Amino acid sequence: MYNDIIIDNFTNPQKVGDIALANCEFEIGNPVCGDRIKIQLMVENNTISEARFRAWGCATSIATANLFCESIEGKTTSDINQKNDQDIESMLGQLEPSQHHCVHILKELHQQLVVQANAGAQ
Amino acid sequence: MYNDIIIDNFTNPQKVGDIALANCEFEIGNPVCGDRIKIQLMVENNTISEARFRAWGCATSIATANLFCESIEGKTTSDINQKNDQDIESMLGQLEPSQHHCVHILKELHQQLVVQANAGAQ
Amino acid sequence: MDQQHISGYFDYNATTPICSDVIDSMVPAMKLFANPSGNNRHSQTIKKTINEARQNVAQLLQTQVSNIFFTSGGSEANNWAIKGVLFKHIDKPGHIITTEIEHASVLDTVKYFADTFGFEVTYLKPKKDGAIDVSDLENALQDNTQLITIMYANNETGVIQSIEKMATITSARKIPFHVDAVQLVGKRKINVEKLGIDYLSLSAHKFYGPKGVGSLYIKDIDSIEPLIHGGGQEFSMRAGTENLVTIVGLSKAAQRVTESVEQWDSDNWQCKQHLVALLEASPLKIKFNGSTDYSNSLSNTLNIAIDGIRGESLMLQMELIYGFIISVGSACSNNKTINLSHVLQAMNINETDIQSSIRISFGRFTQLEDIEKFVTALVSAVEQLLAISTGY
Amino acid sequence: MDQQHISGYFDYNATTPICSDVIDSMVPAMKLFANPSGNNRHSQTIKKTINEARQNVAQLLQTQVSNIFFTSGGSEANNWAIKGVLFKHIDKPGHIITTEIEHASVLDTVKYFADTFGFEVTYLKPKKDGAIDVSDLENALQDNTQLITIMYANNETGVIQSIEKMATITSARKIPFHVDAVQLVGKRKINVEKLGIDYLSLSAHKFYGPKGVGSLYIKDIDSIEPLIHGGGQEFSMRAGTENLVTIVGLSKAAQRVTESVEQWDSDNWQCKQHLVALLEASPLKIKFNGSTDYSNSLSNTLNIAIDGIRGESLMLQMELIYGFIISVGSACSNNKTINLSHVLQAMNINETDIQSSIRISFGRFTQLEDIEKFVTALVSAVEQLLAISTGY
Ligand SMILES: Cc1ncc(COP(=O)(O)O)c(C=O)c1O
Ligand SMILES: Cc1ncc(COP(=O)(O)O)c(C=O)c1O
Repeated sequence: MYNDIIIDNFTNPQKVGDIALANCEFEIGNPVCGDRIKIQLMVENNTISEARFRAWGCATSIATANLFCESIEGKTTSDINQKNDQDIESMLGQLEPSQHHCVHILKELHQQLVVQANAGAQ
Repeated sequence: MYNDIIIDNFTNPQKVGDIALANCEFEIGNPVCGDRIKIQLMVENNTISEARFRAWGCATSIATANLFCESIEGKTTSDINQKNDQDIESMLGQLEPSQHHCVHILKELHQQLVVQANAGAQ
Repeated sequence: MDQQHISGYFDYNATTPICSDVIDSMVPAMKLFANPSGNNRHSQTIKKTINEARQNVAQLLQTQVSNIFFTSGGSEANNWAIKGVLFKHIDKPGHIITTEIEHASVLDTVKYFADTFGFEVTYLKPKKDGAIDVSDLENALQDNTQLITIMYANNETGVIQSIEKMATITSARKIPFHVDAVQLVGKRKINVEKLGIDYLSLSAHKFYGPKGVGSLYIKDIDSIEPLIHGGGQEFSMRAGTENLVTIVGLSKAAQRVTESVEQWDSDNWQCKQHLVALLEASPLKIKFNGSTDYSNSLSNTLNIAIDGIRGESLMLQMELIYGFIISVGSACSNNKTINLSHVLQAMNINETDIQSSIRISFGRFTQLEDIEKFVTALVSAVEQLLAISTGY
Repeated sequence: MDQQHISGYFDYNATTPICSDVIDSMVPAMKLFANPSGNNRHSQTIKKTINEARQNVAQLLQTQVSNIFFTSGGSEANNWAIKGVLFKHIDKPGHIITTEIEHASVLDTVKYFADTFGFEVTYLKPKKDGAIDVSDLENALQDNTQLITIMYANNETGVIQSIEKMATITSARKIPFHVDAVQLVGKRKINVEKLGIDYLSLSAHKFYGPKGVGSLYIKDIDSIEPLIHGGGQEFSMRAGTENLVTIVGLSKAAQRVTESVEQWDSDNWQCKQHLVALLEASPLKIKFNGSTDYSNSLSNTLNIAIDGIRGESLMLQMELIYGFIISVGSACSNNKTINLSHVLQAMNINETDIQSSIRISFGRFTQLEDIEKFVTALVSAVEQLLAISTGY
């Protein structure tokens, strides 16, 4: 079923919204499942000062998006870059097989963040 | 299962025994089922003054033998001869299919009685 | 789930709250421990109890006790009917007719006969409203059609099929007709003999009885083989020491249905009309999946697509924040694929609508005011989800 | 049957008195009404309950939860094992080995495959002591043997087969081996993995649990097809909404067996030794049907022929006059034929002895003094019957 991490992030998502002056923005989607997530960030001195999301999808993907934003606020892109696959997987807690696609979503959010942040830095 | 007529006649058979001076006696057996019943009678003036049985067999056949003896004591052979199949069948009450062979036993007892009594009378 | 949560339960088609009369009947039955097949007087008591249960189920369907056989539920009853008829033809596999919207216990069993034994299958497709055209059934008949299996009411949409009309055709052609009535029994009255079908499945937990017990109605026992061979139970048609406790529960539940199904149905219909009216008056953008009128759908079921949200998220939102239990038309499944309802797909509903579909099903413990609270919660939950997805 | 009659109950192999712990566990389960296959938190509770039950049964057999599948009892488990394996060979029917002394749910199912699908069957015959010679099994093996199904302990005689030795042979030849352990579970310890067999059936009502629920142990799920196709229940191997109430009962009963089977067995063995000694010291002329020693027979079962009486009459006498419930080796049946126990016949016991045979089976609620009262009653009852038949 849904673990507490998923439930908390889904029922009370603190990071829903838009950042008018976002200087970093990316979207990911899962063509099969149909989940879609848009992330907007305010990055200052390589540090993510603000992160917001919009999402359409299953409860676990919405929770994943919120968890992602929560976890990166206040972090530098290199902090985030240091996370390995295992670190990322463990963020979501124990998942049912049907929720595993959200691990991929979370990995992809991290990858996109690094790509976009680096692109912005160049 | 066993109806009350069967139960009463089986658990408390009043007519078990031998008649030392019996003037009428016959046996029937069911070769398949293995039930065996021996009847001894004292017949006086065409009236059955005493009837006793011995039996080896299933509970229903023992009950049948007892019921038969109970029912004929004090009766004349012509009383008994007047009973039709329906009268005889109804004596045993409601039976399970596996007890139906005792209807045949009871009929045979009646037939034998009439045959033997007539034979004795000649 | 305890009784205080019943007002938030809108998933009666999945299973129903067990009725307290049924519980009360089951408790003493737990202590009756003789073997029903035994020869002693205690066994006798149990045989009588089982026979009373059979009588109550027979009465529910308006048929004779000799036509009622207990099973471990709707799935076994469906398997039994299909396998019991088709194994008689295993040396000469023929043709089966069913529909695209059956329950898994029918679809998987039919597929087993197609894949393993080479039977040919025609899957009838419903119209947009969820109903199978009777003429489609008529056109599908072949000389070698050995079995027709069609559900009475669909678990997801509540749509009711024209079983009576179909039975006129099948009985004229003497083709065995099995009807999965698991969702109809307890919601509408049934006269199975008048209906003219050959087999009918029912399951107690769909009408306030215990789970894991049901029945198969069999018109002619010579037409079918046992699924579970062995001892003399169930007139030698279904081996196994009887599940006495839940058979007693089924018995009581059946009795209640016979007494009250019309009242329950009329109460449900009031609730459904109120629900539809409230939804239509709400800001939600809604499409109804399948018929919603009285004669073509169950009075307790409504399946709707809500624009802009994902059913699965809405279901969780409704449960966690508002305490309402509903069901969905699609769910994530393993391997990144999505599990779209085969029923809604068969009705040609598009993928986005299926993903935003929910099933609302209620029952005899649902009050009109529960319906009102439900719609209020639904509107808020959808608004919250829409707020999260704004921009998409 | 209420508790005060338990001391007169000597028919534990037919069914056992349900244990009060088991009843207590089932009562709250009756109110858990969510669908175990659902997606809400109430369903979660039920899934957990079912999983705990699976764990308790796994522990009882000393195996893993993934090898345990719930069924509606021993008959379904036997049917499933046999049909599930043999339907995989339906296009090339081969050879089955079983014994003459199996339960009807095995014999009838095997016969079905022989009669309907042309499988060849070898029926192993027991020796006079009721045991199958392991070498007979070995000699019966054919290249096309597709299934062996042999019971662990016989319900009528209590005789235990050398399953472990047999399994050495079958597993070396990789021939699927099913064991009907319905009568052994709850009476002796089992380590199913060490035993090395492929399938094992058990039934809760034989070990103080409810009727209508059991399990099949399956070593490798790819080796067998479902008997009941459909939904995803039981790892997609057995469709049907679970019979929660009785599964919870099975769970508790299994737990008790795991804790106490050795104690129960040693108590039973004491009772049996006492019973044998009293019978031998009595005026009754007795023959023992099958082994009576500890390692070759169940500690709770004794099958005897009593000279000069008919078992069926004795059974009724014992019940009606003395309040003791026993079972018999033969009974009258329809159409004037006699129903002789197929088990005793297979052991070459003559017809008269079979007709005078009774089965005495007791269990964990039987006291030594109940044994004494039982023998006293038996002696009187036999005397009464002998008095009726004197002269024959
Ligand atoms: C040896 C044996 N196998 C199978 C069964 C059938 O089990 P159930 O009564 O649960 O169907 C029984 C009990 O009757 C039995 O004694
Ligand atoms: C239409 C239909 N058929 C069959 C079943 C299966 O019944 P059971 O849950 O008793 O196995 C269900 C319920 O899940 C159903 O809705």
